[in-house]
Amino acid sequence: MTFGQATLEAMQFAMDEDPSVVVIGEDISWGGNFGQFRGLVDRYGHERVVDMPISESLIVALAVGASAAGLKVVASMSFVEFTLGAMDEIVNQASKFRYMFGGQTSVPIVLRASDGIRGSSGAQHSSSLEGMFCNVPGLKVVAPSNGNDAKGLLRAAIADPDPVIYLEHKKITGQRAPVTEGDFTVPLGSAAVVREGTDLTVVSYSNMVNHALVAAEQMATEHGVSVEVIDLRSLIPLDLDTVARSAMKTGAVLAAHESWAVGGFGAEVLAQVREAVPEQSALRTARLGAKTAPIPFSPQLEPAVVPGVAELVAEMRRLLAV
Amino acid sequence: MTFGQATLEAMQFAMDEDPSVVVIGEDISWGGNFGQFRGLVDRYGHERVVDMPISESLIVALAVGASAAGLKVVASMSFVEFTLGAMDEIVNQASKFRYMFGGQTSVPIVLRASDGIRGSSGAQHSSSLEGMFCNVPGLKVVAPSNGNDAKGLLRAAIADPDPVIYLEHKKITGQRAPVTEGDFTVPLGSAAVVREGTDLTVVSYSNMVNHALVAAEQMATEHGVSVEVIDLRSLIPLDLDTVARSAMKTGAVLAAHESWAVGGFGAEVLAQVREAVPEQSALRTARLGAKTAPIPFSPQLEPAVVPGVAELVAEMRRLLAV
Amino acid sequence: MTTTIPDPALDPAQARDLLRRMQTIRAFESRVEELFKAGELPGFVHSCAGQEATAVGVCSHLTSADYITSTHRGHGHAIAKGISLGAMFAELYGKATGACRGRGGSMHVADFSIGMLGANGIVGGGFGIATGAAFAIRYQHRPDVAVCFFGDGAVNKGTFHESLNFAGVHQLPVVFVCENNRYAQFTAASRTTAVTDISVRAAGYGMVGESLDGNDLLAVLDAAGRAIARARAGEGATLLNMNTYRHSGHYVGDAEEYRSRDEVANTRDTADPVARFARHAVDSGLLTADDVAAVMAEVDEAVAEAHRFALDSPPPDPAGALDDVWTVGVPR
Amino acid sequence: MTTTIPDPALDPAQARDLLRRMQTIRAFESRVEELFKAGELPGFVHSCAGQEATAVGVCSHLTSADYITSTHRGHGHAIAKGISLGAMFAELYGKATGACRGRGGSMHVADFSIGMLGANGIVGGGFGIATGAAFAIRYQHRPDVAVCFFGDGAVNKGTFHESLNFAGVHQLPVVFVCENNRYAQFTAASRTTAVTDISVRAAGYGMVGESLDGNDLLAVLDAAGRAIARARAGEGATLLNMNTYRHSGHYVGDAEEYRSRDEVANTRDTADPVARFARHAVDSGLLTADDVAAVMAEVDEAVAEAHRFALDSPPPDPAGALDDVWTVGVPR
Ligand SMILES: Cc1ncc(C[n+]2csc(CCOP(=O)(O)OP(=O)(O)O)c2C)c(N)n1
Ligand SMILES: Cc1ncc(C[n+]2csc(CCOP(=O)(O)OP(=O)(O)O)c2C)c(N)n1
Ligand SMILES: [Mg+2]
Ligand SMILES: [Mg+2]
Repeated sequence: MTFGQATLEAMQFAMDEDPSVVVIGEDISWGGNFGQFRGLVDRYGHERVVDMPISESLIVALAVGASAAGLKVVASMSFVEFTLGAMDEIVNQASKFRYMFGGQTSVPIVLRASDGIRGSSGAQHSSSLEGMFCNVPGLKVVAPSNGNDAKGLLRAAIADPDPVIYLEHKKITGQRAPVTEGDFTVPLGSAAVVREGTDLTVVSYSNMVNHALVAAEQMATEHGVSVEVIDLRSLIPLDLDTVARSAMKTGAVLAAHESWAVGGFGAEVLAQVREAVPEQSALRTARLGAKTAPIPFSPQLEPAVVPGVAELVAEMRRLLAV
Repeated sequence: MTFGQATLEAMQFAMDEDPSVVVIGEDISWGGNFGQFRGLVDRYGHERVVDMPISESLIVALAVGASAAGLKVVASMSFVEFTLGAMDEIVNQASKFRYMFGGQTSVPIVLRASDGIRGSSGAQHSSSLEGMFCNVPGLKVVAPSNGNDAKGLLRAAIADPDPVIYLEHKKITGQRAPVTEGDFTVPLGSAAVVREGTDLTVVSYSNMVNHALVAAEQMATEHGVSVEVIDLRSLIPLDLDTVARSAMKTGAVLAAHESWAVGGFGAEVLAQVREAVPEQSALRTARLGAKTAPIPFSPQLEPAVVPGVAELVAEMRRLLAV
Repeated sequence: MTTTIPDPALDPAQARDLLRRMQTIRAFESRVEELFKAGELPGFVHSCAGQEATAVGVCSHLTSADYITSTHRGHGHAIAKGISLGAMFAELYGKATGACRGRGGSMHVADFSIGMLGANGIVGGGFGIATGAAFAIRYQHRPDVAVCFFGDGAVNKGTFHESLNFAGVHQLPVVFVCENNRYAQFTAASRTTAVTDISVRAAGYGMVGESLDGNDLLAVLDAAGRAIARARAGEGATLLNMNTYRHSGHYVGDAEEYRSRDEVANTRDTADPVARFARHAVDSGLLTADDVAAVMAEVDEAVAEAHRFALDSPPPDPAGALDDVWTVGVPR
Repeated sequence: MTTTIPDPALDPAQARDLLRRMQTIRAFESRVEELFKAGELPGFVHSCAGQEATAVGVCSHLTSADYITSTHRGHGHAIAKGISLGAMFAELYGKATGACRGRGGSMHVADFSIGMLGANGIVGGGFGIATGAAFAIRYQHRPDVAVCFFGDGAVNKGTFHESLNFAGVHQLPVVFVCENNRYAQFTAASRTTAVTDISVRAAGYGMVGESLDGNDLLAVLDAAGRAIARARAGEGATLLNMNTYRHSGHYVGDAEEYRSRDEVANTRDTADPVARFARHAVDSGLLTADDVAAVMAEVDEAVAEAHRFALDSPPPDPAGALDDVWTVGVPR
């Protein structure tokens, strides 16, 4: 089953269970831009699967207003860059509603957005923006690396009473892998140790986890280094315990993501690791992310900006001096 | 002269020098919400000092389009939270224009926004958002702590060919202090060591620098600790040399800002310091920022979220164990 | 006095109630303005004195199952929708007993339990929220309605457009009420708005639009009543342009350089919606002068009591400053 | 053939030039579509085949001092505005010789030197940019004009509203051209747009609005000519709704489940703007059938040459990947 199909199952469990769950988005009755909503309209009709105008501000504000009136809205934002057109609604309304109104209300919305590079999609269709979202108190942010987590996290995100930014990487949305059957959740805030190791911890999420697994294997076979890979799955809430435990074991942490290094979530992971690890002097840390440029179109340039397996390996070797 | 008046002088030097400089914003002919534009319309007329509708997206897009046609637009965004309504234009257009069009054009715009707490202005009028802006390649970001820098940085920002986010803290916009007469610039990317010290470096910007100076004095008199205070002034470009030099001297860095710690620029400063300082094991680092909540209204709650002198002192003591 | 009583005419009890509600807003705003000028209140406040008829005229058609969204100038809407006066006053002080437990302040007064979905500090922030509430009403097959209050300045936000278009497409049960007080902060509408009679825009959204004297409570009652009835009947959204005027500055303390003292004085005299309705009620025999005086006294006491409640209330405990950022699951 | 030649009538040279430009777009898009389907081109592409009359009819009134903003479906606008065909083809390959040195790709083709301010991947991204360019023209007292091309889907973005209102207030020299091809991606306009004749909205902005057959080059020439002349004369902005149809899917590879094959075939047959104009030119004696054939051949060769140029061009050097993020002053 593909990652996208796995999320479709989660949607169906949620919608079957709770009639107050509705799905909105541009072209959503046609399945959305990445097909993850395909077939929903046949099952639930146009009242529950609502085609939205190209009005991103409205999409988010509508979700907030509808949630105040008792619905749970899952909104497809399509490419994550389009959420920028709704940043006011996301930050000034959705993230603050509960707090600034003194806990009177919750905002149970899920904003699904497709991020990451897919190959020559250009500067406005290739970014990853979790660095911004994670700077906003009141939001939760998840970014699965595989179909199983995608399904479980989406189910948890829809059940969650708070606004969740659900980031699905374009490159893996169509990828096939076995997915656990039936209904289950992956709780927000629980990281997974997807490969155990002793010499260095890679902390990552989304598709970069898949690169990290390849890189870890390469480090083992080519350099005799044992790498532990942690898939955060959920960035906010962050499972700092799991990360800190691993950091104390290995003594070296590389925080890696596809989005821009500067101002990105990797720096935050390192800051939190250093706050959590009592004896810092022996700890080595580094972060890896995209270089500081919009994502270029040309197939020759894109990999010069966005890191992959080679950059992971190089950074791990630099950090361990091997 | 107040901080705001100092920026007014910079505006006048820029507008006198270059007729292609225009100023736009809501209520701008009345001086804007913080009076920093007061009198400009009398001097330059309504053609050059343009009252905008409450249309933040347009304000930024208009600036971008006008710059493509040869103008240099300074746009008042009023409270920084209102830039969120133009995040699409800032990130998807202004920051990417030059790069994605292959260097054909530059985007010489300045977006002035008032951030920080002023006292019980509530969750939508008290935030600081530089953490987000600094995650966006293509933007420059400055945040002066005093009138003199405000003047020199604004002059430099307007002369600069790239989009500059100019952040002015509400609490100090009305503050009086001596300002150098005449025309001068403070180059983007140059930090200032505003207090020399040997035991610990506080890296900060905007109004937090003023708190840091008070806290440094307190550390000296009460705890015998010699604190160096660096005013970054410009976040992007970042004067890493000055920061790294100080870090190597003191061996301890506290990155402090008023905006949220999580996902904030402090984590980035620490990451870059660690990348720049060759021998890390002795380096102690910490960051301080607002706790993870929207800014509350109540005078009793606001200081429980946003750090000031007391929190700076506490964090320095913790870091140095004194 | 050119106003005529619409059909169905009001009865004395209704007239008294309407007057009481308008006067409550007026008295509340006056007291707040005094207190703010005296340095008693934190932050900043926007007074809606002069705009009582729009709030009361619209909200008197609503139940607590209906929703409203409000603006930075939201005290009147909150009162008209039925918020506890004490809780609102306490909120302005940032007290623990405030409507938002002191977290929100003047610009964020809200009471979700009665469908008051919040004053909002983001101009144009209410359009999509009201549209979303109306969407939910439709989805849930409820007979209720959502009303979005906004100013003449807010009409130029993109959110106006996105929301009205969607409400037009789906014929949602929402009424968009422009409180057109001719200024957005310091800027006259004509400087920033191509067509200042906002109701003209309705045609672009396939929606009914109507312009009226928003200082005439009876006209407001009438137009809002029709629009809300249409919404409840599934006949879609309406855009109402209600011309009104704020008596005070944009915020309390505003030097008001952008409008002449004459303009303010003249408009206050001729257009004051509270005085105008009181006069009408007396002239038409609905109320006696004594009735009016009794309402004024009653309201003064209610406002004074709300103020005492606020003053007597404790401030919030700073230890709770990080509560309620999330509902569940994020460790501090 | 119901079209009549507008006044002033075209002369043969003009007719030939117009046909050549429309056919260039058509041939370019056909070639690109073939190449993309064959896996030769990176990323994704949107073809504007079928919408040649809007691009050419509007841009034939423009000089290189005038500006246009374009959309994700921007090849035709770029060609009509006069971009180098080779540079555009190279850009689609991400080559160093591309219009954007390979940084932009299909969705970001641009040539600022001729006032082509970029295709844009953000729907509705052009409204404010074109308005800003028009603002600059006005400020600089230039006789020029800015044209904003956009689709029927883009009209529901808030940026449409904010820009048209401002252009209305300031009577800016800008023409808003809606290429109304009835679908936004897979969604029919009637599903998401309250009033699908977009020109109706003009009244809300105090602007002239007009709706026309965008597949009729002569109608486009006429309406655009009048709008552009008004803009140049300082008489303000215009909103033109040009009904047209895209022959291909939303993007190349689109399965097109949302429209019937019949609809596509019928519309292609009846509305093809290139064939229609060619027929008109021959029928009215402006061109001979041989002239038309010569234009076709000439265009084929030009497109083939542009393609050769792209293929022969080197890719960009990855070492320059971080150039031009900023103009000055930020160390890597
Ligand atoms: C998005 C946004 N932009 C700007 C502001 C600053 N601001 C606050 S009130 C106001 C004027 C609003 O005018 P109007 O909608 O007419 O309401 P009124 O104050 O007249 O009631 C402005 C510009 C804001 N709060 N939010
Ligand atoms: C802000 C934004 N939202 C959504 C999209 C995805 N998208 C790309 S093209 C398109 C449809 C545009 O329709 P229309 O404006 O009619 O142009 P057409 O494709 O028909 O030429 C959509 C929704 C986008 N690129 N930008
Ligand atoms: Mg107003
Ligand atoms: Mg279309």
